[in-house]
Amino acid sequence: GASRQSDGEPVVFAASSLVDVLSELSAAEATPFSDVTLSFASSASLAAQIVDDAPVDVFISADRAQIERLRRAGFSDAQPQVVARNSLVIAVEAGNPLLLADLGDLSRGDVLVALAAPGVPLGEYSRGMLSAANIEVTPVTFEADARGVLAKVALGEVDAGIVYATDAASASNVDSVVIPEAEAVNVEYVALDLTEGSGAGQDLIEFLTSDAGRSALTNQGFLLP
Amino acid sequence: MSRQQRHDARVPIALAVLGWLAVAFFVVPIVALVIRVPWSSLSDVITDDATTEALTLSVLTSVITTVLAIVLGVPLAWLLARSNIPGRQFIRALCTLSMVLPPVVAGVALLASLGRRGVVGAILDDWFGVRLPFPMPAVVIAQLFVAMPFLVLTVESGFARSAGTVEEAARTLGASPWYVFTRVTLPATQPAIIAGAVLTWARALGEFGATITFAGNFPGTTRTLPIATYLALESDIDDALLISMVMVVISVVILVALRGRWVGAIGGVR
Amino acid sequence: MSRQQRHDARVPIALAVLGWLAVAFFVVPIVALVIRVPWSSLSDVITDDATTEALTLSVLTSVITTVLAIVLGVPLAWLLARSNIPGRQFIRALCTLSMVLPPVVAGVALLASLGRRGVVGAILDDWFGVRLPFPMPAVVIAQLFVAMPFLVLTVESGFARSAGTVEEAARTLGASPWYVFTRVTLPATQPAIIAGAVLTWARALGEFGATITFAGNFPGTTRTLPIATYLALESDIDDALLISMVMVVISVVILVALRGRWVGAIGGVR
Amino acid sequence: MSLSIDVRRRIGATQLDVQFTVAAGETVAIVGPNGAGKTSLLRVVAGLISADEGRISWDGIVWDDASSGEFSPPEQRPLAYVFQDYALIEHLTVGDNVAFGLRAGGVRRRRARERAYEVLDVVGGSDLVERMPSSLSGGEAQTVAIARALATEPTVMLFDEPFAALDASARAHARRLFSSMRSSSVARLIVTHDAVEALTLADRIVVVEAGSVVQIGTPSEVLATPRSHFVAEILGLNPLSGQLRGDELSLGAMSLTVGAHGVDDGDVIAIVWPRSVSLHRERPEGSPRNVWRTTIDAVDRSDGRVRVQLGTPLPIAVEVTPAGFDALATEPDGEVWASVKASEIVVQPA
Amino acid sequence: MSLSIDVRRRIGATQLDVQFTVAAGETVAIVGPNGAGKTSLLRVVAGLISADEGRISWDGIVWDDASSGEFSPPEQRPLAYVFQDYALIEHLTVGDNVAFGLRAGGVRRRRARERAYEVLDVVGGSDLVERMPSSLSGGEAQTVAIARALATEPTVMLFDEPFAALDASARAHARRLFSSMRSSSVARLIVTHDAVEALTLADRIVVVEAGSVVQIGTPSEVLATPRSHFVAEILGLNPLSGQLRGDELSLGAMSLTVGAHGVDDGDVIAIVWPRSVSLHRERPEGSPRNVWRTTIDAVDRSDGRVRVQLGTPLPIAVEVTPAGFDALATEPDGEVWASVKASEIVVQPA
Ligand SMILES: Nc1ncnc2c1ncn2[C@@H]1O[C@H](COP(=O)(O)OP(=O)(O)OP(=O)(O)O)[C@@H](O)[C@H]1O
Ligand SMILES: Nc1ncnc2c1ncn2[C@@H]1O[C@H](COP(=O)(O)OP(=O)(O)OP(=O)(O)O)[C@@H](O)[C@H]1O
Ligand SMILES: [Mg+2]
Ligand SMILES: [Mg+2]
Repeated sequence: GASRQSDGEPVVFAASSLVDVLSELSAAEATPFSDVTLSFASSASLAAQIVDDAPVDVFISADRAQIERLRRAGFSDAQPQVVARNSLVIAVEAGNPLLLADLGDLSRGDVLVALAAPGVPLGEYSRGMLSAANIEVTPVTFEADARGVLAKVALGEVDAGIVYATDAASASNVDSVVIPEAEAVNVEYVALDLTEGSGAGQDLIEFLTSDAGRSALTNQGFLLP
Repeated sequence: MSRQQRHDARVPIALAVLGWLAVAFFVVPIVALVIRVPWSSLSDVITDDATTEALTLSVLTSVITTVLAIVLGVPLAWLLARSNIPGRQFIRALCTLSMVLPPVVAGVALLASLGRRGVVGAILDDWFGVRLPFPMPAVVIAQLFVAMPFLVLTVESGFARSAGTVEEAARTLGASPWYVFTRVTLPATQPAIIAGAVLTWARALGEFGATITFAGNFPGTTRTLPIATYLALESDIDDALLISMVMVVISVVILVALRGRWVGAIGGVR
Repeated sequence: MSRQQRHDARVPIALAVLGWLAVAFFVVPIVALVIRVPWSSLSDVITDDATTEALTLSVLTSVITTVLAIVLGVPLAWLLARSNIPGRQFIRALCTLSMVLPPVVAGVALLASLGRRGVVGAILDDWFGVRLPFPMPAVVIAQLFVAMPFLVLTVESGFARSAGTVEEAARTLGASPWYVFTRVTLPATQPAIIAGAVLTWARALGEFGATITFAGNFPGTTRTLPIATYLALESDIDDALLISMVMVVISVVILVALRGRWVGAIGGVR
Repeated sequence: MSLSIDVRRRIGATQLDVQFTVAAGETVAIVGPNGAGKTSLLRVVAGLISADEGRISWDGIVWDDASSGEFSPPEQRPLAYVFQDYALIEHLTVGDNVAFGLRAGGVRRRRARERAYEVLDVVGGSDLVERMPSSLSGGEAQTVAIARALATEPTVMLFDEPFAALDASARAHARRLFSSMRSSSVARLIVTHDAVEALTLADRIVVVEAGSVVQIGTPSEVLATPRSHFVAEILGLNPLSGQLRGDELSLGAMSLTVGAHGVDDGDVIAIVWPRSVSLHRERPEGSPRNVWRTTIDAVDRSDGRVRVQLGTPLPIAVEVTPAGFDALATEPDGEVWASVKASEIVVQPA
Repeated sequence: MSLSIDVRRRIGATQLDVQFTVAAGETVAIVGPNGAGKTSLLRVVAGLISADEGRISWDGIVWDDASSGEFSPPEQRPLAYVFQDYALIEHLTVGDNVAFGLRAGGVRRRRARERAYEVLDVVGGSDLVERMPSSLSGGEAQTVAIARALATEPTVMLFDEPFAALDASARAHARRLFSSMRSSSVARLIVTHDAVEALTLADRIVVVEAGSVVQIGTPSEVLATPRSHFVAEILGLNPLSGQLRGDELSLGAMSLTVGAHGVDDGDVIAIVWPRSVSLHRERPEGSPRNVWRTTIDAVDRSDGRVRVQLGTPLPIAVEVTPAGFDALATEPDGEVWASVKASEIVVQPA
């Protein structure tokens, strides 16, 4: 296709779970992100906009499948780069009143559980983890994303839910129960340079993998690739 | 007849131009969408049990919501339009707020009141063991909360044009206020009620944010078609478009059938 | 006067009971929400530039949308209600479809038509160099697409109750169809137009899915308050509730002020 | 049994203030100028508006009592009301309009339909039964409105200009119908602008002007001593405002001598009956003391009578026989002599 | 200049079929029973509905021609229309209603207001100028409707029962106003149920029955030879349907001898003027050949005349002098002798 490059400020499309970290970077001075325009939405929405020729330099997806689709459709020849990783935790009400300790507690009869829906990335990760651990969980609801699960937990509507570690960390009224089974889950944030190697996009991606970028990411609870 | 109609229907040109522009504005995206949809995989989607389940649930809940909205909303509109209750303006604003709230926030408001920890919900839970969120009635409640204001405002504007001395005449003929309301006022307001019901139904059918927040998403009980569409969007936009097309077709059929029947008879060309 | 009002305003009991039930249904969640909101951090949120930016954008775009909806929607409603255009039922259904579509799908439809690769968008781009999506006008288009049908249906129901011989009388006094439309028909339909405008405005103000899909999410140009709420929800639900409260307050103010002025004079108690 | 009305009520700028009773079986005609408050009076009696002060009762049952706050809404008053603007229910057929009161009163659909048809038949509207109100002509609509009011067999009837849109034959028919109800124990109030209607249909006439009752009396009483300009004018009489001093009535441009009377000097209204004035080609000799020269402004020949409008100095209407008029042999605008006997002029205090 | 009307048009079950012209300066009254099609006729002329067949033109300019398809919409016809139901614009004040036509015609607001005030003043409604239509009494609303039609100074005027709701004095005032416009070059069509109005205001009378014109003529022509039951009835005459054989008119229950006439034997309508019938206590001797015994069914004394309704065998209305009536000294329901001269009975083909 035509040049993906935006006309003025560089534009970054990012999965909405990166809101806090990228906003912080763009608010700070003298980083390549300080004069970047950020647009957050679900990875799928952003991909749809890119397919419609949206002016964008870098796309950071929470879902490798979206990146692959774009590459297959010929939107970029650049190599996708993993910039951050995330983990899964059990989100529980602040203070963990039901004293949930491990993944197995989710199948307790007195525990109402929310999971992300099959088909959305978080749902697929959760399902994979539970089936690997051979734990049968019957949730009361399949939420569309981590926000949904977290909101249900935060409002006390369910007792527990499986979410990304970063989301659980940033939410108030919610505590995380770290689960060892999550180690096996590989949640990756993949960045794709859409500027056809002109440099601007690559600079941004490189900054994220630099020390400054890495410390910002780890501050928000992300894991490094 | 034909010559008369030609004359009487003379449309001011400015009106016609703007009106047809509006038609184009609506039709072009719909056509583009229809072109865009990968119809070849239609059969996969509509034979999928999950889709039909969601479709059934959506139609069922949106119809129940519409009926409840009429039952509750018409009296409310009447109170707002015709009675002297104090603070009418304020009550009207409160009752239309849910329309302005982002649907997710509307869902949060419902949880905060009717949820397990909610003001009313906690009482229901403690006293009667009733938990509203998650089962199917919660879907109806969520839809009702965001969609009923559309009916209320439309019907209120209908009541505002009063039936004048006709209602008085009915009273002098011995009709009680209730009889007058059902036999004179309601029929005279029918076009507005139908319009309001269609709006409410449409809004309820497309409702997503409040539903998933308040009622969650469970196949068969709370996964409506919009939720299914949204989830499909996360993985495959083509599937999502196909699912939404099912909804479009059903809506067109219902809208054409319904409006043709009920409104055509009253409104239409004089 | 007071005694008369007491008598004339006698409300059939059934109506009053249902009406007040409806009021409670709306008010309880709102109150619960207000209680739930962490007001202590309100000042942080409303002094945040991002919030005020989003607020300004939301108010601006929703008002522009409402004005455009009136300009285009009233003529369309007139065509549907009063003219003899062939296939009225079908056109009406097409023009109300966008109301039923899940907003995200509506956004996709807009992209498919007015996007850079879209049926019409590509022509606009090639011929005039106009690219619609993403800058602010795209927000208005997205809002218009999903919100205008509310006005169209409401106003159509208003036109359906014709002004009868009054319009004929105006014609015999030498008034052109256009003059009759503006001076007789429109004023007689005013309650319905105002109701429709309020509905459209409310729907536009809360619009999220179609906007983020078609117009994207750019601070200052396309990030409206509902989108800001959505992003805030990502990090902290309390922030999201606070942001939406800003919207609630503004809406209440506008609804109370507006309805009191315009509708009170026409409708209200006879 | 009687309907007792004693009401004060503010209507816009008009203060309605009336007091009279209507006995069961009696017909009272309410006459008065446009905007006098006739329709408002019926609305108070019907309970569509309440009295600011005063009391309305029927057969001892209080309908409206401003001092005690008692008030029966319209549907609890056993009355029927024919509205000046018909007020037919647009979405119901003519038959259903007429049956409406019966249905509201709990009569079964089939029975109500039958009765509606009967009543429509009586008023001559049975072929309209399936029609919608919007397709009716003016007179047809009024006929239906009358039928609707009669269908419920009320005990108090309020008719607001019920025959205004009817043609001569329908009007005669409706009047006959109205008169035939006289024997029943129904109290009837009829507002009308038609003097003949008032005089022939009513047992008593109530004259309302600017919200207040200026005269109540039987038709012959009102005819004999019309107590206001308006009444005289509506009756086709010639009311003259002037000043009386003894026998002498001064009317500005001229004066007349009046016969025996018991009225004090001062402002008076004098009535000159059209028939009591004679016209002459030459100045008449003999008895009439009141003779003046005048012009003929307009001539109206209808129904075998000739009605002549005189010009200055006394612009009154007079009625003469065709033969008498032809004998004058004047052109329109021609000059004639007019005379009236002093004993034929009635004076009463203004 | 004239308004030429030649129209066929289906209205519900009625087929409207009329043809006549109205000259500039002329007033034509349209009379006919309820539902005859009078309002529909005005609507066709106004262009609110179009003719199925035929042609309407004013001063040579075609307004509606079914064969060529030419059609001017109402606003392009220089006419004014007073609607039977007033059709005031509810959301405009009285003043703005009256000014509406001027404003629509491009007159500036201030000038239109002034003119509206003037016209309202002429019809006697200037104190209503700031009022809203919904607060007007029936007569006030009609007054405003008349003012609104007059304000634009149209050249064709269509009035549909314009005085029905007016009181006697307002009606007289409006009639005078109407007559005073006679000299102008305006063509006027007025629908009325009031015989006096038709006879006094109109230059010609068009009688419409069941959609068709049954008679056109000057008031005196129509008076002299009313061509239908309806016309006779509206005029207060006694139309009798019967069969003529030579001098002998058989009326079912009895027969009368008629005077010289040029009518063929067969079905006829005979007119008996109320004044031409005499009543007697005893069987009269002498000339009248038509004498019969009958009863008095109803008596109506008003305006110095006595109108008596006779019973079988010939239920007609007669008019006698009060003196003559008192001389009868009968009770109501009493028996009397009636007589009528053969020469006073007019016959014409049915
Ligand atoms: N809602 C109102 N607001 C202000 N004035 C009103 C209202 N309704 C009636 N009036 C005035 O009160 C007076 C009495 O009105 P009403 O209708 O009783 O007259 P009416 O005697 O029936 O006259 P008409 O013979 O013309 O029908 C009129 O002057 C009228 O203009
Ligand atoms: N829309 C309609 N549909 C069916 N019939 C109609 C319609 N409009 C009028 N008519 C009928 O056509 C006939 C003529 O009506 P029109 O109003 O012209 O009568 P009119 O002579 O003005 O009577 P009136 O003296 O009662 O006002 C009536 O019988 C009426 O019922
Ligand atoms: Mg009145
Ligand atoms: Mg008519």
